[in-house]
Amino acid sequence: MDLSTKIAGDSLIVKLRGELDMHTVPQFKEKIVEKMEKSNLKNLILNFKGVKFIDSSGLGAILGRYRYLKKRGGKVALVNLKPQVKKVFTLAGLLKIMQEYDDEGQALEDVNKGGYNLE
Amino acid sequence: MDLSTKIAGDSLIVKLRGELDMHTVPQFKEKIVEKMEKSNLKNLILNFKGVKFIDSSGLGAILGRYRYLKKRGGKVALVNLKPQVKKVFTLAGLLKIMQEYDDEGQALEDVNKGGYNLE
Amino acid sequence: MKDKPWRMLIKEVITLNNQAHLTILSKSSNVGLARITAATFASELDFTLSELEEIKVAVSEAVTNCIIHGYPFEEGLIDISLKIDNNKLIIKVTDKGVGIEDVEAVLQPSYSTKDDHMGLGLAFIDSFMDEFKLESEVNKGTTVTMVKIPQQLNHAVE
Amino acid sequence: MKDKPWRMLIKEVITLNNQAHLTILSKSSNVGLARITAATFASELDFTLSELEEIKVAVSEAVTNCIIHGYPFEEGLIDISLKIDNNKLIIKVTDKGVGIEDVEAVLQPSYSTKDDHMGLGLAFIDSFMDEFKLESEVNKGTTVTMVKIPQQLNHAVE
Ligand SMILES: Nc1ncnc2c1ncn2[C@@H]1O[C@H](COP(=O)(O)OP(=O)(O)O)[C@@H](O)[C@H]1O
Ligand SMILES: Nc1ncnc2c1ncn2[C@@H]1O[C@H](COP(=O)(O)OP(=O)(O)O)[C@@H](O)[C@H]1O
Repeated sequence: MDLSTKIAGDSLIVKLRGELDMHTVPQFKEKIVEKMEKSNLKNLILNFKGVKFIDSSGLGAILGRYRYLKKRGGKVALVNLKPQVKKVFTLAGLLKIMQEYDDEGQALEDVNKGGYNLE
Repeated sequence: MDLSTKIAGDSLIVKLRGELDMHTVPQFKEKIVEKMEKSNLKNLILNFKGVKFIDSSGLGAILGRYRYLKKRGGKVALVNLKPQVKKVFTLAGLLKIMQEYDDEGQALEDVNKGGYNLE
Repeated sequence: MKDKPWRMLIKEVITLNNQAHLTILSKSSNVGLARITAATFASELDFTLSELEEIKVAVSEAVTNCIIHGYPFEEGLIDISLKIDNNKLIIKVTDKGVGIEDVEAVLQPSYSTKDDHMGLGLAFIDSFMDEFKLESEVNKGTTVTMVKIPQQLNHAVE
Repeated sequence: MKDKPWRMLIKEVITLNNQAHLTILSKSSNVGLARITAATFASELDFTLSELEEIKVAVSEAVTNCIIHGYPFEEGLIDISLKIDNNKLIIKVTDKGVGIEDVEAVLQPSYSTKDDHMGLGLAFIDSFMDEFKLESEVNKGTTVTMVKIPQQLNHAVE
């Protein structure tokens, strides 16, 4: 799993590459927590373009971030889910609480204007 | 292994896709022999663009075709060898007897004008 | 029998049989190995890419469970048996770990004995495979058996 | 010790150990399964893509030999043992087939007991792996042991 990050306003944008499972989750969590705390960021935008596999361990890590940030008024946005990845998110019901976007720009705009509210 | 063939003059052009090993060799041989005999073709142009794996079983099948066609005045030309495929051809010494091309057109021109002669 | 392209007719006649066995250590780095081996084995059957992805998720969940729940204290062996029987894929994932006290309970969706886990692993296996069985004995270990049949084939023999 | 980027220093300290076992039937359709499993296992080490391709060829040759030469008459089992020991990849491919009468002879390049074979399989294994050993007993079977070390690592610890 490769993660490259950039900061835009109070959002962390993360480009993910590879497979998100129990083996790569620790690295995923660590890097995101570190970057967000260091710069005191509120929102997390995850770009899944390079992710071809995710299982419930991966979903669990994302849900964990979602719950943590939500308590602090932040959001998690999902960008570019491939069909097989989207299927897993859907089955777990996560697309009912997190919003999916086709590109990072739109996701950023939405979280910035205090955008989506699915609940 | 997927094979798609077309005929140009007295040459059979074969686009290969997949892996050429002992499992796929029988299919490779069968299809090529059938097509060449049916239309009484002399030369064989193999396009490896879609081949990402070959081992000595695959090389053996190609050498077999080469020997058979050579006796009858025909040629075998190799097009678009990926680095890892080329390495195996080189190690086996097959590039000393068969010519490699970057595109089908050039290969066809060369075999048509009774072109290359490596020996 | 309706008119069918010859390829489908052939599929009704040729039945594939094969089997393989993979044994791995319960290390997180081996979860990927297990699912890739399983999907590669499965690809001998006429599964679509989407079905192969479902098989990968199911195997990933089963193997992850062995590592996290089956062997919580020390490394152990996980056995993945792969079988093609009459065009049917049968995968068994077995650990010799702590086992499960109440199998009925853990089969409830969202049930998890670990707070930070979603309890979705077994539900995913159940959704993505055609058949699924969980057998376990405390201190002996756990076996998950999963069966999947290519949908194309299901349609062809309808 | 010269100055090195920290990643390389870390590699000198962290030593990886892992192992896995794959057993397959001697069917031609399983050759691909064996080499993909081996390459996936190997990818835990710092092999380049080109080195992983070399490992695939070596495993393919060894397993093909078991199928063609080891079990010429009937199907048998092939055992592929995969090990990472101190950042070194060790692969053993074993059959319980007919065995080899004259091991020295078959190690000659271009030697083949089959007319339509190139006799290049063992030569490829020898070229592509760092170490290679052939052990065989007539009517007992044959084991090929192959070792490969990532080149990047070789350079790092020079
Ligand atoms: N191989 C196993 N060994 C022991 N317990 C298991 C095993 N697999 C599943 N379980 C039990 O079943 C529960 C539900 O599993 P699952 O649906 O995969 O959710 P999760 O892994 O998120 O807890 C686990 O919390 C665990 O208690
Ligand atoms: N697993 C095996 N069992 C029995 N004989 C073998 C085995 N592997 C190799 N051999 C013998 O070694 C010879 C050389 O093998 P190799 O270099 O791979 O060439 P090829 O497979 O093209 O003959 C074979 O022809 C065969 O006689």
